[in-house]
Amino acid sequence: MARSVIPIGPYHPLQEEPEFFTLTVDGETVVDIEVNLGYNHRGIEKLSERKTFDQSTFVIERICGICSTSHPFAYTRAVEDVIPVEVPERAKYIRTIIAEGERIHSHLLWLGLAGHFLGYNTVYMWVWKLREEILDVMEILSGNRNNYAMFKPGGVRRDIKEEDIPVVMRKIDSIIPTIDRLKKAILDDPVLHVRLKGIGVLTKEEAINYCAVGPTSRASGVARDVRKDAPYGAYDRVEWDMIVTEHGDVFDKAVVRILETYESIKIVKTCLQNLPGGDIDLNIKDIPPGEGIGAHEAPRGEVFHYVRSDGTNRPARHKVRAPSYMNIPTCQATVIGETISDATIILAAVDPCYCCTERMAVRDSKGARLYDTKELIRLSQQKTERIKRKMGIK
Amino acid sequence: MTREDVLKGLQERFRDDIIDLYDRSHKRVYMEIIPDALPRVAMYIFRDLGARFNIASGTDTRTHMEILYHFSLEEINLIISLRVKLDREKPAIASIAKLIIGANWIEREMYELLGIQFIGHPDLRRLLLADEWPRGVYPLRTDYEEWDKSAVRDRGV
Amino acid sequence: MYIVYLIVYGLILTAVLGLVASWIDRKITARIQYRKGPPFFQPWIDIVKLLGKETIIPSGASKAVFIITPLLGFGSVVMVSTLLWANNNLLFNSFLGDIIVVIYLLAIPSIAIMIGGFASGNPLGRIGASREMKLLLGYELPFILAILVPIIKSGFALKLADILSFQAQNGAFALQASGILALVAAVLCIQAKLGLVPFDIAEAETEIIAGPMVEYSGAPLAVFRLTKNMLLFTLPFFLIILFLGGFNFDGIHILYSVLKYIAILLIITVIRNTNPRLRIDQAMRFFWGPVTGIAVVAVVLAVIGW
Amino acid sequence: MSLKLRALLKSPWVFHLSTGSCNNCDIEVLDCLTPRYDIERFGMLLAPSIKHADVLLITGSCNRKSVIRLKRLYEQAPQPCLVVAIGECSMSRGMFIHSYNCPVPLDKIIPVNAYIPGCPPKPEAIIMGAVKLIQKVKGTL
Repeated sequence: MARSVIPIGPYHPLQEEPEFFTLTVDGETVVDIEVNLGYNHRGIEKLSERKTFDQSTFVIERICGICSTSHPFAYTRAVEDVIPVEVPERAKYIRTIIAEGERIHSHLLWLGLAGHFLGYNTVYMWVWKLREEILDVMEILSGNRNNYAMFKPGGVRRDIKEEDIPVVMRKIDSIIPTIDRLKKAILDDPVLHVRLKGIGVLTKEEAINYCAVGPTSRASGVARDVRKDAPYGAYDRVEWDMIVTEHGDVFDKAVVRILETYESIKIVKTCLQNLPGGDIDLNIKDIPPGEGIGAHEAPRGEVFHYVRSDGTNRPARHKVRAPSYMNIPTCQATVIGETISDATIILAAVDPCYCCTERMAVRDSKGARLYDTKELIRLSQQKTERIKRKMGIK
Repeated sequence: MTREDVLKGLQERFRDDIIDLYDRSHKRVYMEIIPDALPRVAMYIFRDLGARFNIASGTDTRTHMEILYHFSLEEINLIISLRVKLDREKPAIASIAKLIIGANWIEREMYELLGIQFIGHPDLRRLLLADEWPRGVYPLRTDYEEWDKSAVRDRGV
Repeated sequence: MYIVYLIVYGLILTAVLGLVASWIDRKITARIQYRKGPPFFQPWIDIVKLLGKETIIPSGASKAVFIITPLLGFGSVVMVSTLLWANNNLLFNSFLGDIIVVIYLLAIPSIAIMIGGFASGNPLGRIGASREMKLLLGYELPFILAILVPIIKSGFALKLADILSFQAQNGAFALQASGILALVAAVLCIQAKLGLVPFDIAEAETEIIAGPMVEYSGAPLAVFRLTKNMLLFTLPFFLIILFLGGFNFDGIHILYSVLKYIAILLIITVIRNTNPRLRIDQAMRFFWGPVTGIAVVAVVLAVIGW
Repeated sequence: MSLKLRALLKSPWVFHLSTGSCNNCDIEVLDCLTPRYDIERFGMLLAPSIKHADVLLITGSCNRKSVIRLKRLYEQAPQPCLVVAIGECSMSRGMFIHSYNCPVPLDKIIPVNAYIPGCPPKPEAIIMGAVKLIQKVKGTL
């Protein structure tokens, strides 16, 4: 069967952000994959060098919509690492509550989209209907559905009012029965078992070699979680357990994410119950020259920020590494050999967040100049002819 | 495998490669090494200590070009950052992409945004910037200035 | 006289009922997903809007074939519905072997989609068309086996009129054991023929954009969608004639026939909303495995006489 | 107003296009489809392919690589096609105005019919924007 090249992207109903996978396909099985991004590159590192330490929290927050509090969390921890200073207790609890609330709505978002990718639109609608409840909770706590702007180097920008806590607790308790029903509906659905089990397997060695992070690596048995290994915020004051499974296929990645949602609900509730008093901000005045590293366990994996300050009130260098930067290359190991219909769900299983990883690289050797969908298609047709001729000659 | 064993092991094994070891806090260690010792030290940390390659961050200070390779050891909650200083005009260093697959992408990015040559990289090509971006213009350098005359920078308000 | 019949019954009535059926289908899907579905005239407005849009023919496509294929599918559906209506109302005595003509005509719309996909010159269209072909091979065998059952039960009559008259005397075939089994197999097959979710692998939206339809816009796309909607009415109507004794419109029977149709439409929509899309090889295994098994058992039972 | 245009306003098929956005606006656009804000009651569907699209929902501060695709896709969309800019980034590149990779704002590349401010705009704001767009095309704004 002649090989044909299937461009998925850059504009494709599968993803909301433009990323461009060129799958070289032999019949229905994927033979080669080429990742080509850069459609989201906004030069955020250069921008944050123009802004002061406080302003750049707002730029950092707009790196990614779904993990819009993970980046500021890691960034503020990096700035606090430069000075070495400790954040007050109440600020730690508020930070943990916001981070875990975001993890719940991010995992639910992925679950809905996974249902959508499988053509299972009923799950997509139910899960996103449930997600609206969490967005209401975040709106009560921080004033906006996402882009919460709660974080500040040295503490938190706004406090959680006492009268909001019972309302939030009632809303969170109201979603638990629905999540249980969804968990049963999804995890025991025989068709989903057939469709998700055993495909896109990432073995433990590959996860370590590719330095994968977050649920992608935890689904392959790599027990690494920044909240457990390097406890920060209120994570060591709340007992919760890390979810690790062994098979590493798409089904396990779904299981890890669903069970993590339960853990996050547990963390948010305990943090809300014993929220300590005290002030919420250190009012940092000046930042001495030096370097700082901050990491946070975002819904997709470990976010890493490196800040270097030269004594002025603007960062001299600000390096951002998003979790998907390490997880997307694993598609080399998981997609090749699968069929096209599985390739899309495997690419989505890593829960890629392309706007975080705007510094992605082309993995394949050919650097052909790529045009638009129509030209890409003509280009891929030419490529197919080349491949056919090459196959013919060989 | 406590923190002291790791540091002692590093010092004995690479005594002449290490320029200085700055033990900043129990969670952070900055180790400056000579550029051509990088593959050996990186291999030792990644393979034998079982650390995870976190990221490499290139910085263009006025005087020299500097790269920091961050490795994190989860078990003992330690981040080791290897610092390498290169000259500013023609920065070049051996690539560790063949040893650590995760490093392949960050090296391509530093090649494109900072102009650092990585010798032995499997396929060092441009990635994020568009094709009409002129060669030799590196946005993350301190002396970068706008080359696109048609860019609109005021809000027109 | 036949021409009038063709225009009134085959074209206009089926198009109206097809669009209403597609509205019911979208409304039930929305209600299952806690959503408020589209307004009543939505399918009509979609078709009118698409007719008004500009038609773009991709340069890589073969122009003539690209334009004609939708009409091919549309024509076959109109002819099928005329035949079915003609037999149902016993207006005139149709020719021997009209079931076989109906089976062939029902296969033409999916063949039209296939030709459209290949003609569009888009690799995604090509992949969609080849999937449609595999799917066609999958469900054609059990579909024909299921249709054999009413033929056998009504004494090997190859005429729709005879089947209808046989059922009128001694009760619909669906009441006997073999009739029910054959109906189950046939419903699953028309689910695939209509391209609804568990088997909409050809136009898997999230995998290969819109499959064969990716390059269609404006009028050809409107004709394709109208064909699909009319199929949504014609196929259940065909099953009702074979298994449930067709429609008759005198007095109380109007209610029964409407209920029969709504029942089958409900089954199709519920199947569509309760399971995800299968892969092409899983769908093939499903059709050649269990569904053909049911159809063969039904035929054996029919031959024995239950 | 011709029947064709009135039909277009009653069933505008939406095509979502992100040119370097932080995908907050994209998620809010998808939120409009979900049960609480369901836009299918106005007849809006998410069109799978650009050839089926009537309204282009553009989000993101147009970075250099996406602009090439944006122009091509705008040519491919069958006329009459409306363009809606969603969120701060697509209106005036918002916070990324000084970025070296986002040189030109959206309305200098393709004509834009409606702007929906907000970062991200709430689904209610997006639906209000759609209603205003329909009124504007009908001329009753």
